[in-house]
Amino acid sequence: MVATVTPLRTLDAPLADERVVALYKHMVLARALDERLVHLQKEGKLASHLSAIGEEATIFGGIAALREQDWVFHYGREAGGALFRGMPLASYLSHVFGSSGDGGKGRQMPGTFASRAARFASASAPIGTQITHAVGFAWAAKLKKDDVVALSCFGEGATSSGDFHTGLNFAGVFKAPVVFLCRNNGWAISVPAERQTAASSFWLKGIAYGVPGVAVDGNDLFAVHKAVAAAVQRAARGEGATLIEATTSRKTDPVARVKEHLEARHLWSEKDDAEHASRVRAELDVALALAQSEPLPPRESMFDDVYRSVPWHLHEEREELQKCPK
Amino acid sequence: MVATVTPLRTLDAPLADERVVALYKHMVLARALDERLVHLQKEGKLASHLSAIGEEATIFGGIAALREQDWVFHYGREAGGALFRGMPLASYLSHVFGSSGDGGKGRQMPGTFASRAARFASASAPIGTQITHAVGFAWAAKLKKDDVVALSCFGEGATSSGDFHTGLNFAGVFKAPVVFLCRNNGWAISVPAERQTAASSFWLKGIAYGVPGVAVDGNDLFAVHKAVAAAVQRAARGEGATLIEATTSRKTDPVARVKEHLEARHLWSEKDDAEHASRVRAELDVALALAQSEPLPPRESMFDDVYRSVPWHLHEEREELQKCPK
Amino acid sequence: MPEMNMVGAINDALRHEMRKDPRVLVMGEDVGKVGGVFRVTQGLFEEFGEDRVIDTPLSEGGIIGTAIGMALYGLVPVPEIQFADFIYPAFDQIVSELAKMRYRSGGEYASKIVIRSPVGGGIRGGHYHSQSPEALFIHTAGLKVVCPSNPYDAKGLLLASIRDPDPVLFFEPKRVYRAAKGDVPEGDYTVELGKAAVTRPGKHVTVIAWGAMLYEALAAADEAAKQGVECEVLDLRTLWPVDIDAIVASVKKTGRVVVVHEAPKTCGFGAELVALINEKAFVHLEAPPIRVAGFDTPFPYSLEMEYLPLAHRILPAVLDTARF
Amino acid sequence: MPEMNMVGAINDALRHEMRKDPRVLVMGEDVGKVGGVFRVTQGLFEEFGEDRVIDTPLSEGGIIGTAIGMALYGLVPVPEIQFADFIYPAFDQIVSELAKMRYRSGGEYASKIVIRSPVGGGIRGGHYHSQSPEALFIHTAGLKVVCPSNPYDAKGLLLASIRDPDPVLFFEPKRVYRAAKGDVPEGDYTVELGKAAVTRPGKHVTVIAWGAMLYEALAAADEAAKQGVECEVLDLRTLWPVDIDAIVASVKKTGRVVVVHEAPKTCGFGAELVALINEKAFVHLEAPPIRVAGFDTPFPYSLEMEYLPLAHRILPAVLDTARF
Ligand SMILES: Cc1ncc(C[n+]2csc(CCOP(=O)(O)OP(=O)(O)O)c2C)c(N)n1
Ligand SMILES: Cc1ncc(C[n+]2csc(CCOP(=O)(O)OP(=O)(O)O)c2C)c(N)n1
Ligand SMILES: [Mg+2]
Ligand SMILES: [Mg+2]
Repeated sequence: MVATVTPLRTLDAPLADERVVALYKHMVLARALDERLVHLQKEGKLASHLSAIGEEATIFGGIAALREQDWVFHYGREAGGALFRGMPLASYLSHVFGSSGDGGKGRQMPGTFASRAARFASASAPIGTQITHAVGFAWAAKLKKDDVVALSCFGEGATSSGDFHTGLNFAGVFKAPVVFLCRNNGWAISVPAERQTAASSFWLKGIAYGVPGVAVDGNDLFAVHKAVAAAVQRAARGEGATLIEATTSRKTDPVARVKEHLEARHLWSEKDDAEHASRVRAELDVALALAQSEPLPPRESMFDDVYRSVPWHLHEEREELQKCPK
Repeated sequence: MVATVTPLRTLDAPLADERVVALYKHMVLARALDERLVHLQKEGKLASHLSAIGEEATIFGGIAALREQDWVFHYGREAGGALFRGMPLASYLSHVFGSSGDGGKGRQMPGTFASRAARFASASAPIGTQITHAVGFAWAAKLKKDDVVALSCFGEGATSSGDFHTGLNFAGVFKAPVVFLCRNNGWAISVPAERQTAASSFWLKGIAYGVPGVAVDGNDLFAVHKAVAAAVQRAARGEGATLIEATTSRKTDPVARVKEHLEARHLWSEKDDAEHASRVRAELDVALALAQSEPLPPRESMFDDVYRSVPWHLHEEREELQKCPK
Repeated sequence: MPEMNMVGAINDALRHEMRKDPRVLVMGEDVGKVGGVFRVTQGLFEEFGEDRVIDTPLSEGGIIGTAIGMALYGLVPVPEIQFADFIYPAFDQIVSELAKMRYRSGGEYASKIVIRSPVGGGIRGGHYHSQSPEALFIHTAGLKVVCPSNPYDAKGLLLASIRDPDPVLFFEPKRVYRAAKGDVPEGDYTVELGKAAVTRPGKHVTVIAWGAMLYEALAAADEAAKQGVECEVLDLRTLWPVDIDAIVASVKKTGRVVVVHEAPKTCGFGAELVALINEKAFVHLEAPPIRVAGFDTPFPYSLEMEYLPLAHRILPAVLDTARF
Repeated sequence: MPEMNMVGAINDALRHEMRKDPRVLVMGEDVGKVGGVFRVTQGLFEEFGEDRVIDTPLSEGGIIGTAIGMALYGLVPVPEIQFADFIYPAFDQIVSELAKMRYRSGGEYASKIVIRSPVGGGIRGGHYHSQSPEALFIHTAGLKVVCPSNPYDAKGLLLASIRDPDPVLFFEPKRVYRAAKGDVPEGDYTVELGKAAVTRPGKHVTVIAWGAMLYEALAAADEAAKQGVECEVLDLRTLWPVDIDAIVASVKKTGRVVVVHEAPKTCGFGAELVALINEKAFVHLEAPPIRVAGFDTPFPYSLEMEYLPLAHRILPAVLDTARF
């Protein structure tokens, strides 16, 4: 087992031009969406929002490296990636506003969505818990001899959790086809990364588990894509898991960086950009207005899905609620 | 942070001859005690026993490297070390038989004793939990500017627990003066060490926490002593924690190895050995008979120490019990 | 029909279902070659191999966390927690993840696993090899909780649990693992979840019990009968969702209730039963329902037989209730 | 006396005790410079420095595990768990270690820490920022559990909790962190643990509540009074060991009881209260004690105001009980 460090910038990444354009368009959408939701939250129209501003390169680089059959175990900031993978914008916004259109029936905080369409598992708020799920999922695929890889996304704060330890440990022992993508943005709320570990970096934690570690520039779409793609291939070849640390920074704008790349290659122009921005704006205007006008889920729905069928005590509780004035 | 590997055998360890003799005598006592208790367990006279047979070099090497003010956070197999550090044999045996002489009032399984006299913390059965206690304890000493080091003992199976991860992580971040002594005997009940980790060894897990790792021959009293002593000094100098992996094996007898060493240096003879063995035998005969004849704790004592004073509901439960036929 | 003990019946159920359903697998500490510390999984490794009978690293959180992931993929893991006392490192995964998966995803995902774990005292295990944590999981919406008292039910309930669409905690009373014996049909059958059994009919006092304490309740009932008090002993079998109809029917008949359990009394499942009986059958009560339970202390080692709610503690409660 | 909200009163208690007792320290996620996500520890870092106001790595198990070790050394840690919903990764350390330390060592060691954590819903937090897990800890022998409803009690109970020799879970009802205001004495005073308060005297129905739901109980009591039903509202303040005398005294007077809590009803603390009232005051009961509680589902996001046992759900229960 050797920990390897990939070069920090790889402009010759094997991403087809059209795909880079598509990714860029989605990154712009994701950025605009985040800005709108941050704004709505400040206005008090949204309880909370987990923004991905400045972290788009890591999110999209990781997502873009997956094959259709692969799955994502996310933790709240990856909505843009889910849209790219086919989650309808309307579904996501219904989730954000907890309305009746939400696949999750308005039961969870904004960000912790699930989408079978996008092969995104169900996220939750407790930090780290999805890491072992991703491992078990990938391990199950391996046991069934299916060619499926799971991408496990988390922040550097999550590396302190028991689930990180256990997830990487099980992945190492059982050679599960999973890719751990640690997004190191330097902070867990107010706690700096140096308070999470005395190790000099996060990627080398893989050593403790026999899992190779890789460090990449998390602001570089191509670098992240290359590292995740290599890890996906490695996993698919039956060689097991990889831990990737993608360090993001506020110094450059990861979306602008892709734009520069496209413009330099004459694949995109200022005009394209203005047109796309206005299309996105229009799309969001409509979608946001629609989502905000949707009713909340009916109160009786509260008792569904606790179990597959409603047991006697929940029947009774539903009746109790129905008797109550609204 | 550099991981270092100490030489596997160090005959020139700075252990004074008299101290080696004293350690050897206690190792022989520990071995005899284990054999007697294993026997009593097989006879059904003891519910269970955690034996340290074959692991004495690691236990005594670690204990011998501590200063008087240092503390031990053990997990069940370190009774010999506690006796060496001043726990009365009678107290230990009262604990083993859960009788009224037990400082723990017969409340826990054999092995999970506590001894303030020996500066041994209170052990419990859940694997790994004592690791974070040791870290917090050592960290508190550091905060109070006391020169105290904590020795945290655990098996290689415990490295899979969340407490191992968290304990080493906190120790790294807060530079707690703690020494982690991982006794790798190759097995967690029936599960081999290769099932605990895909890493090639356990000491290198320290890398993930900025904690130096050291590997030693766990059958070699001197090697373990030297490694732990260096780690204690390092901790006392304010440089933080060390993770030591002491690998034990059934191939040599760690007690016989010390005997050979002493005999080679003419510090011990077959005659000494025979005499010591018969003294130990006699001492154990008496002590075991005494402990086995001790009464169990009175049933009313069951309600003490749940809280410092007995609250109303436990008063009532005590009365309920007292009304019951015995 | 062969006679089996609990260990054999549970083993038989696992083997049966693993033969029938390739999605079912067993995982945990020491469940492999050695067949579990209580030998419940003995022989399964040899028959099904290391991909379906999996020895894991020593991490209960990892066992349950990865089992949840496996279930999301479509397998049906039956993880073993070696002692229920060691379930707490997995507590977050069970209450935050397993229990809420279906609900929080609006039914899009579900994580169906059956967690098997030995519970209860009386084997000289002290604090950490004796606990009965059922109340913690009954309090957690989204879980089902089962605890058989005999081999027939053990097999039938385990098969029903594995086939049930929801996550189940399957608690096995280790004190009677080998002591409880009985005829167990070969092949397929289930005991429906959510149905109690009237183990002994009677008209004066309803005694509600489960697991190993059922035998203590029956012993107390025998003694009480000698003093003219006829107990109706209910074996709950499924603790949650509980068979409220069976309880109410019995209480309507007797008007008097004693609930027995090993877990500490305070906030134990007995409290819930008393509260439910108040809500459903108050007007039929002729005496306050009372609880004979573990005391509100950690589980003691030397004094375990004083701690447990054995027949000698149940009997006075039954007589007091009958004469209230 | 300055007027304060709950946040200010708890901050004042921490500051007061940290000035007085050098053993006391605060630790947790974001408790340092930023003063906690609810700003409860604001200003402490500046006054006491990073050795006594400690930002930790993101591990609740580590926070509690190391706090236990610190307490063994003689410090008095007051760890914060950012939301009670995130206490589960520390569950093993709390129930297996903290709660049992004194008992298992026969009193040789004790681990005295106070775990502060915000509880309850109504802030649009969904599943994982809304839970009330008190029942799990009340079921665990060896712990004390406190939940204040107002600033005066919050300061007095927190000072009493820090000075109490046993481990305490100090749950803070986050819904009224800023909404509940009142006069809080400067300097030293304590509110004795284990004593309930009669917040509103009345003779028809006893309503038992605590934390944020106290205000809902009071609102329902106001409405009930308009319909001629006088509620006696008890604020438990200390949940365990509970003030059984205050409860029994009130029930003897009213014969009718409604218990209110946010946690799911099944196996919640309400069940224990009903069972205790049965055991202690059965002959005084004129109606079945009933529970108005969170429903037995995970805590929902959009429908949280339907989920919570607010006044509009308490009122019909009170009236039904009064007219039973
Ligand atoms: C178990 C748990 N503890 C605490 C929290 C509160 N919390 C929410 S986000 C967060 C910081 C996460 O930091 P990181 O993992 O680096 O992810 P980032 O937010 O930087 O993407 C914390 C402490 C939580 N959600 N879960
Ligand atoms: C949390 C927990 N899970 C399971 C057990 C059951 N158990 C007791 S000892 C043991 C193996 C421990 O192995 P190791 O840590 O290597 O120590 P050794 O016994 O080899 O000294 C297990 C699994 C336990 N005590 N605690
Ligand atoms: Mg971060
Ligand atoms: Mg071992």
